[in-house]
Amino acid sequence: MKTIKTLTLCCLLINAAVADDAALALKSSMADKNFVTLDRVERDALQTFCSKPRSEEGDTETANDLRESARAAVPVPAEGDFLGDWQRGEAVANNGRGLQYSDNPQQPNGGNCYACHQLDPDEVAYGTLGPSLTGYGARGQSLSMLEYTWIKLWNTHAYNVCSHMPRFGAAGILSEQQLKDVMAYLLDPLSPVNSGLIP
Amino acid sequence: MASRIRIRAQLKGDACEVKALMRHPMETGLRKDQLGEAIPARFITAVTVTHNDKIVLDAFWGAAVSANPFLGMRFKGGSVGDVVKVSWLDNQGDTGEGETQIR
Amino acid sequence: MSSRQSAGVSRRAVLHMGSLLALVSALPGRLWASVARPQSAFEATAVEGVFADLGVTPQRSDAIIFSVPDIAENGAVVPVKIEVDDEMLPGVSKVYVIVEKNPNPLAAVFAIPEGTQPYVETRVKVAQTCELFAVAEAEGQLYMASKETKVTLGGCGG
Amino acid sequence: MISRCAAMLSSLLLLLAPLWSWAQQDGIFDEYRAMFGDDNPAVFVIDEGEELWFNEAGPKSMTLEGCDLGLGAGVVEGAYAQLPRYFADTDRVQDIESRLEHCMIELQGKTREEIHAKPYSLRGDLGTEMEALVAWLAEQSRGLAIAPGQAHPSERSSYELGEQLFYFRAGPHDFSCATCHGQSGKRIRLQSLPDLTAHEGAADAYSSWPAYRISQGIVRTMGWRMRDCFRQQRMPELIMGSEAAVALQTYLAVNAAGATMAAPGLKR
Repeated sequence: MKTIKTLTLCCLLINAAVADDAALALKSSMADKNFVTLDRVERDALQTFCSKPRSEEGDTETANDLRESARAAVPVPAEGDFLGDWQRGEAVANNGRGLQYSDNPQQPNGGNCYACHQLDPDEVAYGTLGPSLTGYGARGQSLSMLEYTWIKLWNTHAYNVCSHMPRFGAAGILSEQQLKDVMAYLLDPLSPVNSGLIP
Repeated sequence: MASRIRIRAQLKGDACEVKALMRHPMETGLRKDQLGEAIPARFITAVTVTHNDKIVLDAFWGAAVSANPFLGMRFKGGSVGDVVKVSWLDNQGDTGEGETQIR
Repeated sequence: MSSRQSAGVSRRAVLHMGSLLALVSALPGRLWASVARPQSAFEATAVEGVFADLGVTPQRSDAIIFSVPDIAENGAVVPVKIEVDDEMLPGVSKVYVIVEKNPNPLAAVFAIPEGTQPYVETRVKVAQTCELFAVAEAEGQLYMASKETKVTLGGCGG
Repeated sequence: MISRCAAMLSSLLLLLAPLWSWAQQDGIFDEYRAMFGDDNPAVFVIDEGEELWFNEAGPKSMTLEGCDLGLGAGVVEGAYAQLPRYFADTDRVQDIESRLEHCMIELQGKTREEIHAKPYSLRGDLGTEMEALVAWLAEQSRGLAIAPGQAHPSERSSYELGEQLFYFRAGPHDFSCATCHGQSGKRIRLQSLPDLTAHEGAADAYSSWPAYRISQGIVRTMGWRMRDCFRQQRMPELIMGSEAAVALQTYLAVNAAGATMAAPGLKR
C-alpha cells in the first residue's frame, strides 16, 4: 500500500517537473501588459492537476483531496440570504469583460454566463460549452438547492474537479453581491430565465 | 503604393456589373483610441462610378458605411474593353481612384 | 508602414498645393450641381428626422427587393442589397439606406442616372438590433421596404 | 524578377478565383456570409505585403528577396505551408513571424525593438508591415498542403511543448486553450469553436489564418490569434515569435497536417 502511494507521488513529481518546463517557456514568452503581470503564469495545485491532456487520467485520491479542500473553503451566506436582484444578475451574466489586460480595472468584472450557457430563452446568442440553465428555478427552491448553486458558482471544483467553469467566488472574479444577483437571475420566478417555466 | 481600389466590371446579360472594394478606415469619429483620445472622423463622403467618362452612379456616404467599403452596381450597355472608373473623396479631402476594363 | 506613409505625405502635399486640381482630376467629368449631398438628412439623429428632411414619409412598396441578413455575425459589417423592380416602379433616381438605431440613421444615398439599373449593394455598420430601411425615390415620390437585422454579441469578452 | 512576375500573376488570378472560404459552416450565419460573395478586403494587404518583400528597407537598404523561409533564399511559394520548422542558422524552430523578424534583422539591419514595437495593428489601423508580409506569404501557399517539419528533434519537442501549453490552465479564470477548443460541436455565444485537438478542427482553423477580421477591418495573423487567445484567457501578452507562440502553432499545424491552405480567409 505504502509502495503504491510512493510510486504515485513519484509520478506526480515527474509530471510536475515536465509542467514546470511549460511554465518556464510560457513565462519567457510573455510580457507584463497593463495590470496583467507574469505571476498569472504560476499555477496552484488545482490548476496544475487540471492541466493534463484529456488522454491522461488524473489520480482519484488527489482529485478527492482537491474537491474536499475546495468545498471546505466556500463561505456560505448566513440565514439563507442567497438571493439578490435578478436584473443586476442579468447584466453580470451578459458582461464578458474583466481581468483581461484590455479591460478597465475600475469597471466591475462580468460573469459572461452567456458565453457558455443558455439562460433567458429569448436570448439567441448563447454558448453551449456548459449545460442550458433555462428554467433553472424549476429545479427547486429549497435551501439545499440554493446552497448547492451558491457553492457551484463560488468554486465549481467542490463538486466536479477540473470542470471548465471559472471559480467565480474563490478566484475573486465576482463579488458576493454580484454572485447573489446571479443567484437571483437563476432562481427568481420573475427572472426571464424562469418566465412561465416554474409551475 | 498599392492600389487603393479593387474593381471588377463584368457583363451580365444586357448590363455591366461593377463591384468595387475601397481601402479606407471609415472612422465614425465616435471611437476612442487606447489612450482614451477621440479618433477623428474620417470617412468617404462621395463615390463616383464612370463608364467611358460618363457618370453611371453618384453615391453619398455617411460614416455608417463599413470599413474598407464595398460597392456593387449595374448599368445598362457597356462592351468588353470599355473603361470603368471608380473614384472617392473623403471628409478630410483625401481621394482615391481606380479603373478597370469590362470583361 | 514606411512606404505607405511616404505616399500619404506626398498625396497630402499635392492636395495642399492645389486641392481643386486634385479633386478635378480625381473625379473626372463631375457635375457638381447635378446631384448634391443631402447633408442635413445625414445629420438627422432619428429615422423620422431623415424622412422629414426628405419631405415625406415613404409609402411601402413591394417593388423594392431589400436583402439584409436576418441575423448578422457582426454589426460592424452588414451586407445590404437593394433592387427595384423596374416594371412595377419605373424611373427610380435615388436609393437611400437607413439604419434605424444608428446615431445618424442615414447611411448612404445613391443617385441613379438614366441607363443605370436601380440596383446597389454595400455593407453598413449596424449599432444594435434594429430595422433597416431601403427607400427609393421615383418621379418625386418616396417608396420603402424595411427589414430587421439582429446583431449578435461576440463570444469572449463581449 | 521572374519570381516577381509570377507573384504578380498569382495576385491577378486571385481576382478571378473565390478569394477565401469561411472556416466553419454553422447554419445560423450562412445567409450573412453568403452575402459577402468573394470580395475580401485582404486583397489590399496581400498587395502591400508583396511590395514590402521587394522594397529596399532598413539601414542596409535591402529587400527581403534573400530571406530563406525554409525552402531556400527567396523561395516564397509553398514556404508558409511548411512552417513552423527548424532552422539551422538560428538553431530554433520558427514560425513565419519569427523567421521574418530574423530576415529583417539580418538582411535589412532592422532592430528587434522596432520590429516588436507594434507588430500587430490596433483597431482603426489599416495594417502593419508584419501583417502584410504574412498575408502575402500565406497567399503564396494557397491550395498547398499544410506540412510542418517534424523530422528534427527540436520540431518534435516544439510539438510536445505546444501540447502542454494547449492544456495549461492558469490565470484568475483557470482557462487553457482546451477550455474552448478541446471538444467538437460547441460554441461560445454564437461562434462555433473548432476542436483544435482533432485534425478536422485544427485543419479548418489553421488553413484559414491569416484572415481578414470583418469586425476589426484588419488582416490578423495566426501569431496574433495566439496572442489574443491568451488575452482572453486573462494571461499576459504573448510575445510575437516567442518559444510558446511557435510551439502552439507547431501543435496546431501538425494536427492540421495534410489539409489545404486557404488563407487569407474572412472571419467575424
